[in-house]
Amino acid sequence: MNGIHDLGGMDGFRLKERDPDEPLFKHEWERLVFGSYLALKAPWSIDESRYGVERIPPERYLTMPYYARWLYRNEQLLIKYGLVTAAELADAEAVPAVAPRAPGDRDASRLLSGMIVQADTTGVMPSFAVGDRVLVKNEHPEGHTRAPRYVRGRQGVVQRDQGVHVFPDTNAMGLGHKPQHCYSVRFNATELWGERANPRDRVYVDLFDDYLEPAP
Amino acid sequence: MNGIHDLGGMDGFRLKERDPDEPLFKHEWERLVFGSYLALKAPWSIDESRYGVERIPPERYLTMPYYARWLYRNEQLLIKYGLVTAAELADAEAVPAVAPRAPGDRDASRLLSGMIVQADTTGVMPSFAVGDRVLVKNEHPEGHTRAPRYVRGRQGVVQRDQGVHVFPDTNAMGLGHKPQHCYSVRFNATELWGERANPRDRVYVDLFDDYLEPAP
Amino acid sequence: MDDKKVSRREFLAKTSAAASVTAGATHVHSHEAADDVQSEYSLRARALVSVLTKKNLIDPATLDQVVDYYETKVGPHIGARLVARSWLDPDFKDRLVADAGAAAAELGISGTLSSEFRAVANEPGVHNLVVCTLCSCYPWPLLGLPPTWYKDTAYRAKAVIDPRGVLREFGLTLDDDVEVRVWDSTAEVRYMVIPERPDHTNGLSEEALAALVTRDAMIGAERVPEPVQR
Amino acid sequence: MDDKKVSRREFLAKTSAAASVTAGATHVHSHEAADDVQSEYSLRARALVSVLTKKNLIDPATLDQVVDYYETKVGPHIGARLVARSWLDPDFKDRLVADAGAAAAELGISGTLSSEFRAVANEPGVHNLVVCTLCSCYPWPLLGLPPTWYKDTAYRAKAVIDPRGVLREFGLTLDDDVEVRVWDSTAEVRYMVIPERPDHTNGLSEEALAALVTRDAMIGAERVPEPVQR
Repeated sequence: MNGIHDLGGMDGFRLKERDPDEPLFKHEWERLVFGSYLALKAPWSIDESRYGVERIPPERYLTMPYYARWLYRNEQLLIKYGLVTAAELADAEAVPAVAPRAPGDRDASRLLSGMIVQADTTGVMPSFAVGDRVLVKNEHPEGHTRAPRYVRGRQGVVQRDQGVHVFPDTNAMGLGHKPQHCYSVRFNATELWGERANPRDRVYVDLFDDYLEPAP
Repeated sequence: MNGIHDLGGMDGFRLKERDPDEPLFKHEWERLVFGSYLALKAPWSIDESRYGVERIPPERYLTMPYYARWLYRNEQLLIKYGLVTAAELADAEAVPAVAPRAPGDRDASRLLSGMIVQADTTGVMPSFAVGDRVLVKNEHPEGHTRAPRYVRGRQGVVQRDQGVHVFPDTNAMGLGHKPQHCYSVRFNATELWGERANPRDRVYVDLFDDYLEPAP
Repeated sequence: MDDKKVSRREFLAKTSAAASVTAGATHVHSHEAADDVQSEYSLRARALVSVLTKKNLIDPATLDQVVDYYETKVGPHIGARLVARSWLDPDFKDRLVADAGAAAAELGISGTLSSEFRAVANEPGVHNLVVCTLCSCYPWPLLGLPPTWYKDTAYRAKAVIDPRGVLREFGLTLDDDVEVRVWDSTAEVRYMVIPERPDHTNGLSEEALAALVTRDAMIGAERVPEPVQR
Repeated sequence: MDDKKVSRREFLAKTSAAASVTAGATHVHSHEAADDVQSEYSLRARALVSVLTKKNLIDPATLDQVVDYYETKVGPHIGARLVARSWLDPDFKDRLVADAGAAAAELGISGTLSSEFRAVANEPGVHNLVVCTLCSCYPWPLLGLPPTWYKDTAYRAKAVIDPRGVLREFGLTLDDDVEVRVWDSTAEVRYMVIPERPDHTNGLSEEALAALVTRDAMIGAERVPEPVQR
């Protein structure tokens, strides 16, 4: 979707100051949102999780602090998958506790990896090789995609083959893994931004096979 | 600028209901904002006036009601041109009244036209003719522009010459009228939006000579 | 990860259902409705008018006249006259399509000198829709001030990428083989739509026909309704 | 209309000065700061954790361990070790650039199996900057959780179109003839920058070098500062 999250190239925002001493979590609720999400064995993929954030209404997206977006997404996905109900969230006191089961996997370093599906690479061939000139298709899918608007219709050069990965556009929508090669594509900044850019500058974007076609 | 105002093609917003009986102004302050702006003999052009709205910070732009954007813009431009000060707006009571001058032009139908500069068309030749295939340059100026992002880098056909007009990109920035031809350019919806569009559909956009080059 | 195939339509339906269930619970603030925000705008607007008046930058009588002009003199009834006339007089329709400002001037309609105006005609197999994606450009002298939905972000965002979806939400489902023409008002040219004349209007006077023409039909957001049967 | 020429830079400076003058007067609401918003988030977060716990969907001990892991175990000190080692051992640097995950594993750093990691090296005439325009992708196992400015809309918007302007605001003005390489983390590959080794660091140990390396330098937002003279 051409969502508000697709911010690359937008003007008018003001940079936040860098604070080398800021805490990871400014408020206790942020800690709870982060920790509970990672502690959960979520039945959805990281792609659907990102799509959940993207569908926050634009005017709210821009005013929400970072972890408020997570909170919104977590609520929506838990409800969608039937793990909790809106009524339960509205009246948590009234929810009865079930007897605790055996504790799960507590290796924090591994919790996140469960959401990233390792693709089945069997027989998946690359359409492009390092050095190929490619054109990013000008597609505007209604669902999740990881081809930002600012590269669509623009030409670049394949700089590295990043291997085979699950395709976010289908995986986020429950439409299958569709494993395929992903490439680091190098764009001249002037190809993306015209005269505004310094001709020396380059932007590297990781793009999936399905986003690309040979440059004409 | 690639501002938040450049909304064409964005997903995630929800349409407002159509209300055939809504009043022109829902609140008295809206009436005041509208009326005072039109009653003013503004020293700026309509282009600079639009640019004033575009520079509202994005997160505020999306949450502001329509006439609140006008109010913000009016305050900013009046201050920029030295007609009022922020201090005066903050304490209007303290501002002394000057003796009234003779009443100005009260023909309401003509008030707005003062902001639209009629271009000097002498010797301004069109670069394109009806039927020409054109490419919208992929430029991303920092200042005001009326070439929406969704047509940049895309190809269309000149459908009508709209005559000579002042160039908004320079006029809004105080950089001159730069009068030039403006064209109605017809785009296939699929050229703009790919597979998402119905192949029968067309989008017509009025684009200035400087935005265009011959299609390759 | 469950790899079961779900159709995109089903998926979208499910997720938007979930969203609406919690819309109440999770919506932190509705700005436009908040009274304190309205009162802040009100204070600022009053201060602005007061300062402009005291400094003699505006004449309050002009302010009132301007508002009165748009509230009572200009409005969709003007465009409706043009449409009704065009239904009765094919030559007038041709002139309206060629140069809407000049055609309006024929009927004594003023205020069309500063911009150019174009009327685009619906016909069998062609539907026109007007938008201003960048701000809120609209043919004021012909239709008055634009409605809220037209100025709203959602319409500006969707009209160019999904005009059929917009029209569907507005209650008008077009066949796939109708050509939709969207007009994005990006320069000093203003557009209005000449809607199709409804059936069962034979013998109606120009005035009676004009009374049928809605504002939204002249933007392309709906068809002109059939006259009510008595 | 005054047609006097004003340079674009002058114009922008003037208008932004005007904007800052009224910023206080015209700013209706600062959401993030508002206490009632924080308390609404807090209520919702507590309700969420309570329901998940009661329904045995999370183990509260796991929640604590996860938070503790990111607050105390993982952080920029890991990336700093890799950078310091790469400054001392050119072969290691080659391996780090080729496959940062594998190079990290050599030093016993875990958590790098699920994604791919790339280290991109600054050098004379080349400056690298990492961003995620679409969300907030970041090499957690190497640098910990990202700072607020990195996740913020403004950085995500500007880094790709105006990296030099971003760096200037951050205090680093690059010569026009330096090549800026921006890395947008749009897939499951995560990037970190190997900054240039500062002068006057000869003879420092790997530990002492690592202590110089800042988080922001490993994103490309700044240079590694010279060691403080004693």
